[in-house]
Order: sequence, then C-alpha cells, then structure tokens
Amino acid sequence: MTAPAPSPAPVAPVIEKTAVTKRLQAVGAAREFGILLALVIVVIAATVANPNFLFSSDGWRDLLLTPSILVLVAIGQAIVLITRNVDLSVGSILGLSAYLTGRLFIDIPGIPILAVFVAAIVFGGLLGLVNGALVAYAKVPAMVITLGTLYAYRGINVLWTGSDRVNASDLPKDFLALGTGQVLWIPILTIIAIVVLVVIGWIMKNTRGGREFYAIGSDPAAAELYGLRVTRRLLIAFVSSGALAGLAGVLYTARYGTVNSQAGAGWELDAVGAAVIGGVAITGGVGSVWGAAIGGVLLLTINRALPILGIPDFWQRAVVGVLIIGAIVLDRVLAVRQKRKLIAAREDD
Amino acid sequence: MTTATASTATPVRTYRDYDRPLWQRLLLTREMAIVGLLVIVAVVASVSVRGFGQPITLTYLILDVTPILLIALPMTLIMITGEIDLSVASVVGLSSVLIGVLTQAGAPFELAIVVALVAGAIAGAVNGFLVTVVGLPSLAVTIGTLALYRGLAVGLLGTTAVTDFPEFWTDLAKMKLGGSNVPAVLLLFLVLLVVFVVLLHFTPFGRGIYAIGLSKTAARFSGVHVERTKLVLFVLSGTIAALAGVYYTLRFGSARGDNATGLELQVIAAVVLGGVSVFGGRGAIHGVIAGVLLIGILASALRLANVTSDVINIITGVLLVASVVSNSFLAWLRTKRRAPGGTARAKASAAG
Amino acid sequence: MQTDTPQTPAPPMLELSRVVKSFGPVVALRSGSLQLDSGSIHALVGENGAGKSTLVKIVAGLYRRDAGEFRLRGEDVDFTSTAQSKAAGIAVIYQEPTLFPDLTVTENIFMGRQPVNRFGRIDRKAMRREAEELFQRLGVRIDPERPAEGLSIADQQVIEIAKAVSLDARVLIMDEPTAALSGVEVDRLFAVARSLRDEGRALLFISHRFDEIFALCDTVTVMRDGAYVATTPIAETTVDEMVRQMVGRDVTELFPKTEAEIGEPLLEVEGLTRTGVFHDITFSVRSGEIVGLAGLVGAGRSEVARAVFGVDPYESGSVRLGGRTLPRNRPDRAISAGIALVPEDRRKEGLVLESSVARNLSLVIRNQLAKAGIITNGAENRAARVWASRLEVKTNALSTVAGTLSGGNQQKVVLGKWLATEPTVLIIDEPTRGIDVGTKAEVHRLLSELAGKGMGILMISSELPEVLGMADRVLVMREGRITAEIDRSDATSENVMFAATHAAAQTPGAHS
Amino acid sequence: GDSGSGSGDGGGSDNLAITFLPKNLGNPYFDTSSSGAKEAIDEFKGTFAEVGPAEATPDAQVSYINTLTQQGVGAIAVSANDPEAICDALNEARDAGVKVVTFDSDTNPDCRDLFINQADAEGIAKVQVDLIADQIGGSGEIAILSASANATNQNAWIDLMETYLASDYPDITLVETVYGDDDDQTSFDKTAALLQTHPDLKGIISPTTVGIAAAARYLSTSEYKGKVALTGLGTPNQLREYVEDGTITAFALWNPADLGYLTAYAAKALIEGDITGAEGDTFDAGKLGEYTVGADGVVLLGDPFEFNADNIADFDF
Ligand SMILES: Nc1ncnc2c1ncn2[C@@H]1O[C@H](COP(=O)(O)OP(=O)(O)OP(=O)(O)O)[C@@H](O)[C@H]1O
Ligand SMILES: Nc1ncnc2c1ncn2[C@@H]1O[C@H](COP(=O)(O)OP(=O)(O)OP(=O)(O)O)[C@@H](O)[C@H]1O
Ligand SMILES: [Mg+2]
Ligand SMILES: [Mg+2]
Repeated sequence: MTAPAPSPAPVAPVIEKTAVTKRLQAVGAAREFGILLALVIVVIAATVANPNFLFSSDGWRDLLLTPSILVLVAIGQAIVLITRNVDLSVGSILGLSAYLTGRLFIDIPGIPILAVFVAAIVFGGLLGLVNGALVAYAKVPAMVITLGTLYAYRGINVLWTGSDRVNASDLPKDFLALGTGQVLWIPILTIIAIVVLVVIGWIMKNTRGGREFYAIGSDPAAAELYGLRVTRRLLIAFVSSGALAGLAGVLYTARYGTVNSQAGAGWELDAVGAAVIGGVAITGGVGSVWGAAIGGVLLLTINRALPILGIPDFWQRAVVGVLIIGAIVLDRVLAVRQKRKLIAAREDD
Repeated sequence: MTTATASTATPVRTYRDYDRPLWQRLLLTREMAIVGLLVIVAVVASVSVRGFGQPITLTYLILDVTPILLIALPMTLIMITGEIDLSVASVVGLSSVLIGVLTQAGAPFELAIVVALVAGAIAGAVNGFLVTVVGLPSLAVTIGTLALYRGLAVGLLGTTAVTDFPEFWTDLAKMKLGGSNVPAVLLLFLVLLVVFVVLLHFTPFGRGIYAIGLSKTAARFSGVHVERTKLVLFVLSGTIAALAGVYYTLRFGSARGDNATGLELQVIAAVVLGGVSVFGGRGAIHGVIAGVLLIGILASALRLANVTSDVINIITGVLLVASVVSNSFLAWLRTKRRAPGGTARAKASAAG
Repeated sequence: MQTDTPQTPAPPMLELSRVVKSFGPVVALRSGSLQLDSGSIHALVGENGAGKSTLVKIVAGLYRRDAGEFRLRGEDVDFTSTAQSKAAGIAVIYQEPTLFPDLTVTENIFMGRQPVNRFGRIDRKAMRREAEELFQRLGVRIDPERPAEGLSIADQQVIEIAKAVSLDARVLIMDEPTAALSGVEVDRLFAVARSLRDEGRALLFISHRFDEIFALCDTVTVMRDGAYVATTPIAETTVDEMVRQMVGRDVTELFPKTEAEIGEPLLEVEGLTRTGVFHDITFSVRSGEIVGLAGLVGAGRSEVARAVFGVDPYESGSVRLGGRTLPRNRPDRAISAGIALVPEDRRKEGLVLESSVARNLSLVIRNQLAKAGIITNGAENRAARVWASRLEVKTNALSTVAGTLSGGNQQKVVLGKWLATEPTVLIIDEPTRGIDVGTKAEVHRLLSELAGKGMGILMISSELPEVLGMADRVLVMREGRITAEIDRSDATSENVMFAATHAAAQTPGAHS
Repeated sequence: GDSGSGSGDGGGSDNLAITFLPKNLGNPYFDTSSSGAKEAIDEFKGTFAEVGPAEATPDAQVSYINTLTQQGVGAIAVSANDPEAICDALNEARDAGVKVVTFDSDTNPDCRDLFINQADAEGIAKVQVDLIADQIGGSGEIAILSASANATNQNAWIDLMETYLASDYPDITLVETVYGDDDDQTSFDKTAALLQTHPDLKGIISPTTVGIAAAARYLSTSEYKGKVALTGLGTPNQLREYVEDGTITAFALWNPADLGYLTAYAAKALIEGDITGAEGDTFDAGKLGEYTVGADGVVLLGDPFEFNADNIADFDF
C-alpha cells in the first residue's frame, strides 16, 4: 500500500452518476411537476365545465390573483418546515400586519405606499423574530412556541382593533388599485408573489445559506456538531416567514380593502397544507418553495373549481382534506421507492 | 464517581434506587409547578374576583372544561409517543352531526350514540392507519383529517342544526350530583381518568408508550409493539373525541357541523402546559389535568373580572410559551451559575 | 500524576492540561491533559468511560470545560461553538457519523463552505470535481450525487473522513474512525492519515485496537477514570504496558473460552431470503454452542440477525425455535419464545438513551414484572438491581439516565436487559465493538458461561480474533450469502478471510 | 325545555345593569346597535356593558351567559348564534333572576322574555326580492350570498324569499345559495366564484351586511359592474361608495341603532317589572315612542327602510 500523492493533479470525472441517482433527481423534479399537472387538470376540468373559469377576464384574473397572497405565506412556511420547524402564527402575523397597514394609512395621511410596505414587512419580521428567538435560544419545539404566539398575536390584534375595522374607503385609491390592478394581463399581486418566489427559490437552491436550511432540517443534531450556525439560520427562517406574512398582510389589505381583527384567522393550516401538498416534508430537509407555492395555488384553485364542477359548497373542506392526505401518501410512496432503489444500488455496486 | 478501578477485584456494587430524595422527586417537577400555579390562581381569584367564590362557578367550570379534559386524556398518551392528533375537534363535530342526522331520521338516541362512538373509533383508526401502516407523520395526517372530518360534518348537515333531542339525555348531560353543584359528567371523567392513569403509569403498555416516545427504534428492538400501540391510541383518541361530541351535543342541545371548532388547539395547549413534551417521552396525567384546569380557571376568573376574550387569549398564549421556555431558562441559569470556561480563562491570562 | 512531555521550543499545536468537566454529579473528566504536535500522529487510549470522547468534544467546542487550560499554538482559547473550533483549523470525526441524510454526498462534504461564484451562487461543477478528487485520493467509489440516506455505516465513515480531509485543517481528530471499517478501508485511511502528517498537520487517533495504534501512531497518551496517566513514544511501549496503564492491572486471558456440552438444535433458520439484502440463509444454533457469524462489514449479517428476531421483514424461508415456527415481523413473539437480540447499534437500537438504567433493564421483561397487569417502580428497580450488580454496571443510582453512561457500560446495560429475559438463544451483534480490553474479557467470559449453562449463542463479529477465540463453529457471509461453515478446529484467520472476501478480490477495493 | 316560562314574577328591581352580547365583537352592525343601546341606557342612567366572543359560535356565547349569570346583571340582551344551543344557559340565567331579551336573531321563545324583531321576516324577504326583481327587470337567474349556513334568521328569510319568488316572480330562478360565513374575505371569494359559476347570473341578494359589502367591492372592480345587480341588507356607510359609483342601485335595512335603543328600553321595562313579556304589554321606548308586545313575546321595530342614491346622504351609521 503506497500513500497516494498528497495533491493529485485534477482528474477527469471517474465516478459516473449511477442510474439510480439520475432517476432520483428525475423523481424530485417530478414531485413538483406532479402537482403542477394536477393543477392543470383542475383548471382544464373547471374550464370545460364552464369556459368562464379561464376565458373571461375576471376568471383569468382570479385564477392568478386569489392564490397570490397564500403563496407568499406558504413560501415562508416552507422555509420554516424545511428546517424541521413549523410556524403556526403566520395567520395572526398576517392579521396584525394587515391592520397595521390600514392604521398607517388612516393615522398618517399621505404616507408613501412604499413606506407602508417596508413598515409591515419589518413588523412581520419582528414578530417572526420573537418566534425564532424563543425556538432557537430556549430550544423549545416550534410547534409549541408558535401555537402560543398564534393565540398571543391574535389577542393583541383583537385588543388593538377592538370592534374597529379598516374600510376600503379609508385607504388611498392607488393602494387599492394594487390589489386589483394588472400589468399586461397579470395582476400586480401575482407579479409580486412570483418575484418573491423566484428570488427565494434561487437562494434556497443556490446559496450556502439556503442549503444550510436543508442541512439543519435533515438532521439538526448533525448540523450542530458540524458547526453550522444553527441559531442564526433558525432566526432567519422565522424572520423570513414573519416578514412574508407581513408582506402578505399588506397585500391582503390591498386586495380585500376591509380588515377586522380576524383577518387571516386559520391561514396557518392553509399555509402548512399548501406546503405539504407541494411536497415539503414536515420532517424537514425535503421539498422546495416552488412546490409549496404550486401547492398553495392548487389548494385555492380547487376551492374555486369545486362549485363549478358541481360539488356543493359544504363538501369543499372534505375535498381539501382528501387532497392533503393524498399528497402526503403519494410522497410517502415515492420516498419508499427511492429508498428501496438506493439500497438496491448499494448491492450492485 | 469513586475510583472503582479493577472491576474483578472490587466487591459487587451496591446501587441506590434514586439519586434524589423522595420529596425532590415528587415536588421539584414540572407537573407540580403547574399544580402549584393552579392553586395560587384559584386562591387569588376567589379572594379578588367578585363572584368567583360561588359554588356555581365550579359547576360552570366543570361543564366548560369537560370536553377538553376528556380529549386531553388520550391526547396525553399520543403526545407521549411523540405523535399528535389535530383532528379531535373535527371528530367532535362529526360525532355531533351524526347524532343529529340519525335523531332527525328517527333512530333511537341510544343507537345514535353508539353509531357516533363507532364513527369516532373509525376516524381514529384512519388516522392510526395512515400514521402506523403507511408511515406518515401524524402532524401532516391529522391536518388533513382535520379538514376531512370537519368537511364531512359540515357536508352532512348542511345549513341546518338539529336541536330536538330526548329530554332524558339532555338533562343527564347537565344533571348535578345529588343536590350538590357538581355536574354528573364529572363521574364519567373520573372513571376515564382512573383508566388512563393506570394505563399510562402502571401497566406494561404504558411503559411501552414512554419507550416509544423516547426511542421508537429501541422500543421496537425491545419487543414493544410500536405500531399497534399507536394504532390503539389513535382509536382511543377518536372514540373519546366522539364521546366528547355526544356530550357537546347534549349540553348545548344542538348538533351542528361547526361544533367545537378550534378545540384541538385548546386541548394541545393544555396538554403542553401540563408538561407533556411534543417530542414525546415525557409527561404525566396529573400535570395535564392541572394544565386544563389552569386554563379553565384563568378564563373563568378573567371573564368574571370583565376581561375580554382577547386578553384571555393573550394570557393563554403567553402562559404556554412561558411554561416551556422557563424549563430551558432554568437549565441555562444552572449552567451559568457554574461559570464554565470563564474562570479558566481568567486564571490562564493571569499566569501569562 | 504529572506531565512528563518533552519541552519543545515552539509551542505545541494543541495543548490541554488538567481539564475538568462534569455533567451534574458525573465527573467525566477529572484531569485531562493532552499535547499534540505538528507532523505527528498521536494516539489516545483508555477504557470505556475514561473520558476520551469528552476531551475531544471540549476541543471541538461542543462542551465547555469547567476548569483547566486549553491552548492552541500557545494561545489560550475557549470555544463556545463547533463553528469556532472549525474556524481555528480543527476538524473532528466523531464517534457516531453525523450526516445529513436528505442531502447529496457532495453537499454533505462541503456544507457551509461550498465553492461559490461572484454572486454567491454555489458552483456545483467545481464542488463535484473536488468531491471526486477527494474520493480518488481516498480510493473509494461513491456516487457523489446520491443522497447520504441509505449509505452503509462504512461508507458514512468514509464520507466523514473525506469531510475532515477536505477541511484542510491543522488539527484532525478521529474518535474511533475504524470501528466500522474493513481491513482495506482501514489501510486506505491510514495512508491518508500519514500523508496528512507528512504535510505537517497534527492528528489525534482514538481506537480500542492496539494493532492499529502501533501501525499508525507516533506517540500514545493513556487515560484512566477521567485523568491523564502517561504519554509515551510508541516505540517505547508495548501492548501489555498500555493495557496495564489503562486498566491499572495486568490483563492476561482475553478470550477465556471454556468448552461446553453441545446439545440439541435450538434455533433453526432455513432458506431465509430478503431480496437485495440476503439470500437463502440456512443455519442452526444448538444448545451450549457459540456460533460465530463472520464477514466483512456490509455482508448482511446484522440484517439476518434482525430478520430472525423479527424486527426486519423477510420474503421467504422460516425461523424455528425448538421446533416451533416463529411468525414474521413479531419481535414480541420471538422474545416470548426465548430469543434475545443484543443489537449492533446500542445507542439507537439497544437503549432508550433518555430513560433510566432501571427502566432500560426492565423494559423487555415488563410484562413478567406486572402483577395482575399492574407494574410499579419498585418491581422494576428490584429486577434492575439484580442485573446491574451482576454485570457491574458503573453507575451511582438506578435512576441514572442511560445515555450518560460510557459506551462500555451502556453495552452492559443492553446485555443485562436481554439476559434478564432468560433467553434460550442469544443473538449478539458486535458484542465488543467500542469496548475496552477489560470489559471485553468480561463479556467473553460471560458468553462462555452462558453457553456453559446451555444457552445457544449466535455471535456476529467483525473481529477475527474474537470469532476464532470464542466460536465453536464459524459461519462466513459474503454479499448476503453464507459462503462457508468452518468448525472451530479448522478455523484459521486465513480460511475465514478467504471465504469472506473470495469473490471480492477484484472489486474496486484494490488501489490502482 | 324546562321551567323557563314562569319567571315573570312581576316584582321590579333597580338593577339596571344591562349587558349586550352580540353574535361577535368587531361587527359594525352590532357596533351600531350597541351605540343605540348605550344612548338609551345613558338616558335612563343604567349601566351599559358589551361582551362577546371574537368568533360567532354558540358555545362561546354560553360561557359569557354563564359569567353574566354569576355576576348577577339585571338583564342580558343577546343576538343568538344558535336558537337552541344557548337556551339552557339563558334559562339558568333567568332562574337566577336575570331578564333575557333577544334581538336581531332569536332563540326558542321559551328561553327568553322578549324578542325585539328588527322587521318581520316576510317584510324583509319581500323587500329584497322586490328590489332585485325591479333591478333585473323581472326575469333571469339570481343567487343568494348568505352569512353562515346555520344562521337562524338568514335561513328563515331565504325560505320565505324562495316561496315569494315562486309565487310572485316565476320568471326568476334562484340558481344557488352560497355562504360567506359573515367573513369578509370568504364572502368576497364566494362572490367571485358565483359570478364564474353562473355566467348568466343577473343579480345577487346578500341578506347580510358583511356579505353585501364584500360583494359590492368585488363587483365594483370587475367586468360585471353594472351588469349584475346587487341588493340585500347593508349599512349606508359601508355601501355609500358603491351606490355613488353605480354598483348598487338600492338596498334595504332597518336602523340598527334604533334596534339597540329599543332593546335597551325593553330590558329596562322588564327589570323594573313594568312588563313581563306577555302579549299586549306596553312599554315606553324613549324617543321611539310606545311599543306593544305581540304574540310569543315579540316586539316589532318596524318596516325595513329602502336606501338609494336619493336618500343615502341623510344617514350616518
Ligand atoms: N452528556 C453527558 N452527561 C453525563 N455524563 C456524561 C456525558 N457524556 C459523557 N458522560 C460521562 O463521562 C464519562 C466519560 O465518557 P466518554 O464518552 O468521554 O468516554 P470514552 O472514553 O469516550 O469512552 P468510550 O471508549 O466508551 O467511547 C463517562 O462516565 C460518561 O458516563
Ligand atoms: N446505515 C445504513 N442504513 C441503511 N441500511 C444499511 C445501513 N448499513 C447497512 N445497511 C444494510 O445492511 C446491509 C449489510 O450492512 P451491515 O453493515 O449491517 O452488515 P454486517 O455484515 O452486519 O456488517 P457490520 O455489522 O459489521 O457493520 C447493507 O447492504 C444494507 O442493506
Ligand atoms: Mg468515546
Ligand atoms: Mg452489522
């Protein structure tokens, strides 16, 4: 046995991608493709049942507009889920930021719209920071912490809002126009959501920081041993989720015009549902914000398509439930197949 | 640690059972902290809140917390195995609706109860099947069934609420124990309490539950039937949630699809407050009972003091967070007191 | 106890002296001292629980010391996180592999320091190239783009090593890196270690295998009971001397195998098959017999043991105990029939780490301890005390959390919990992996004694001397099949190794 | 139901603590009714209070009723989230000497002393159907956007509207009823869904203030503005903008402030023992004049009022 040269000259790749690896990467992409396909099928089915679903200017606009706000929240939720945590307080953060948005316009007449955006995003980020700090420093499961802040933030919201509410007439016309306006047949809210999605999707895939989220979620203890800055990453994840919920709050106000103390109540389950449907594993380390975003679109589009397909209103929740369960069962089946192949690959190596 | 070097040479070791004295083990626990807090809150409230001292307070308190107490029992066991069941409130709604639909269709009420309980057991079994056989995380599964079961409930009954139930049964749900102020449902709860305490703390099955929560793999290698245990617990959870649904229907005399919406979060908040770890493996029933009562008494006292529901929510949330954070904080204080590296560094730099 | 290390003019690379660390009432380190020099490989040895891993974790910044000095190149340091030690040029391979199962092998190696372009975008091509270079240098063939999930333990260890090597660290610490490696892989690791030494790095190597220490290291430090004992150049010491320093006495009989009367077949396994894992496994274990199951790591021995016990599935074949067929997938039925399995990975499979010693010892027999279905702490403690004292587990109280015991003592608890079931057949997977010499001899004596009482024992072991010393009959597995059955009298290391590696001779192992 | 009915003991008390328990807090409709109640109570120097759940569920209302019973208030004025579910709690309150007045949404008659009816159901159903029929020219498809599927009053109105449509407007078909849960966002999305599901829709009736406002906001920015008629029950302040921009031609409502005002005076009369809730009892309601209790203990506020571009500027609530 001779010692190899300390620094071998660069060599041509010698280790081929195994067939299994290739197939796995294909499956990973297929997961997102699968939901996209489901989405397309739903849209086509609804359009066949009623062409207006797609081929009227309102139909087209609503198809894009309705899910845009949830997509933002789902992106934040996906980041947190990927680190093997969960943020149940997003609905409450959204509600608080939405009300803050309204108050800013009412209390500071003439405030620039951009300033309101910044304020709500920072505010949401701060609320997220509280979650993150409690999770990261106190080492308490995120589920418990954010369940607590779900109550607390909503309580603060009700306390602050009381029976007051923000009405569309309190808000500047320019701002409300954001909620319904379009650029080249694409609603402004959708453009904002897509820009956020592309940026965060890129970061999660291509930067060191992004990959660390996956590492932490894949095995938190190993990440600690490895010397990753776990605390900082967790803070960033929760701040992002909070800030995105804050941004969603502003857009909520722009779209719906009316904000009372219950704005965004129950959104946490939609956000988690969207991410899970989109292939983000609740056990961390797996999935992408793209999947979560498509999951969110699918969830809300199905909601809108059901009545058109003749399924009464009342059964919508049941269908959503079946959908969530179907998605996670599908993921599970894919994962089991992947594992079997990996082991088989080791055998014939 | 003493220097027992050569193991063959030393006499056989002796072992103490515990490294802490009995009183410490009994009193210095998370559970007793909650019990203590409960006592303090109850005393302060009776002294300072007008109207809290009346016997009727107890009646209303028990009527209010009974569904939570009932559901918290199996939830405790499930959470100790490291799983969670978010679908319980939807099962309450589904069971309520089934009773309504059947009564409306003219079925005897007893039959309706049985059907509701069986449906609850099936709902629990579906959760259990997806978690144990298919191998999915329970958080995701029960978020799905939370929507599904609620959807079935709302779908079945549509716009209507069924309100016509036999008086015998509705009275039973609100009956007081022989002239006292204590509602008779308390008996139902106490029976289940005994069953669950024995099951969790005094049976091999219970030992298995803790082992599963701390290490699923090690439990499986030790002959614990991990899957079957979890399945049994989910079925129990579904059944008891359905029982709570029966009570809910009778107490309010109304079967509605949206009954008990959001109750799951209250149950989980109480269970966690009572010292059960969401990671599994830790927790005890007395802590959970104290947790439920603490939230119940706080809400009752605050409402009497004309504090609005939002403040009550804030307090519940803060209490929940504080109770879990305090653990870590105390642990951190303990390490801080012993001042690690710090002293060493000071000495080293003095030495040059 | 004083340090008698030679004074060098330049400050040593890394120096610890009189370091103290306790966990609550447990003093893990009473006085740990260690000095690493550049361009040298240093061995650290000591019994289980001597405090080796604790010392390593202090250097890594995972624990903070309570007292004592810690210098790096003459400068006082006090790490509060692993990131700091990494930044200071210290790489650590921990006793247990720490990989991210969902990420690719390449990402695992470069996590946190991936090559990036101007915009902070990870340069995946460059990363993959570097990974391939690393693997070539280490002489392994692992697809750099497969996920870490599902890698064998040996492969996981190789990736840990690749990670540490790629860090280009000044100090490389390896806590029992060879425990799961086969001979060829160990040789390759050593070659890399030597080349790193020749580049002027300081290496620390922890192992319970003396042959490896003598083959690789320049100096050795011995620890006992959390304290420093001595540091000696390797050329000036012998195995006996080291063992004496570690144990505080002479250890002579390492494998006290006593002959037992071999009786009726107890366990009969026939045609056991699980696609892709093992095929057509047939063997039997008789009463009073120790059957050794040898083979390279990855041969599938543990899987066979797990399938027989019922924790893993199998597709065809049968397992009979005393003539009665056992159902598949039912460990509880296997236990009640009289099989016990001491698993390979005691931290994950053997123990409920966060549970007390008493609960662990009584876990399997909980049903027997229950009276009328009711079990109490008292009954558990009584049962646990018997086995704790019989195996001399080093702990103060039965309520001690099992995870805080040292590796060897944990292994004793695992053994105890299974012996408490009074099995007729004991399957024991790597009975002495990571166990010090003193305890090793005890375990072997215990196995002999149990066989003497008529128990049938199936012993899986990767250590040839152990197999040859203990087994009445040796089964050899290769790639999921039994390739040889050799009687005690005929068994030599040559014929066992031949059966284990036979067809594997032209596999990618050999260095080109 | 048990001994609920016999609590009219005739004896008066001076405990003029009257607590309003709306369906939920943060609902402008109830804010307005409470402001009317407060005005009345200030007039006769009682104690006004308002408590309520954040979400409109009956179980949450029960807890508040229990608390009020413990506190021993003079009267509870409640808008019921469920006709049956809060009954027992109300009867216990009455057994403890608390007077119970329902307003806006009733319970079963045997668990309250009085019901202050904002308008009789036939009148409400009729005015909305007449309005929509007028706006769409007497034929075509219409849909209803209601509050929650369990809301007693809404369901009663919808039933009556269906009957009235069938008898008086056979050319109008009611194609669907959807539920916005009195949630702004849900109502908004449901409106969008309605318009797409039924391309030939000509009009929407939303008999709830939250629903009509959300529907108006959706319509006003969509291609359907001016093409699909919208009417229902709404408050002038919420809808002024949409009446002015032509989204809505006319809608109806009673004055919620008057409703609260009348409820408060009825509670006072009960507490002081002036009335017991029996048919034919009369009481004085301040600026609104004198009212008479009808059958089943119901007091009728008056006919709904029609708002349109000509008169909307005269109102501020
Ligand atoms: N986290 C901990 N909490 C409490 N005690 C601990 C902890 N870690 C280690 N110990 C104790 O410290 C002592 C030294 O353990 P350490 O792991 O350093 O031994 P080791 O020399 O590495 O043994 P082995 O060869 O078995 O790996 C043991 O008695 C162990 O029980
Ligand atoms: N970390 C692992 N994850 C999943 N499967 C594994 C892992 N390690 C091993 N296996 C499976 O076990 C088979 C045999 O590996 P294993 O290391 O258990 O064999 P062994 O002969 O028992 O070796 P040893 O016990 O000495 O490590 C592999 O082919 C693989 O299918
Ligand atoms: Mg060690
Ligand atoms: Mg093995």
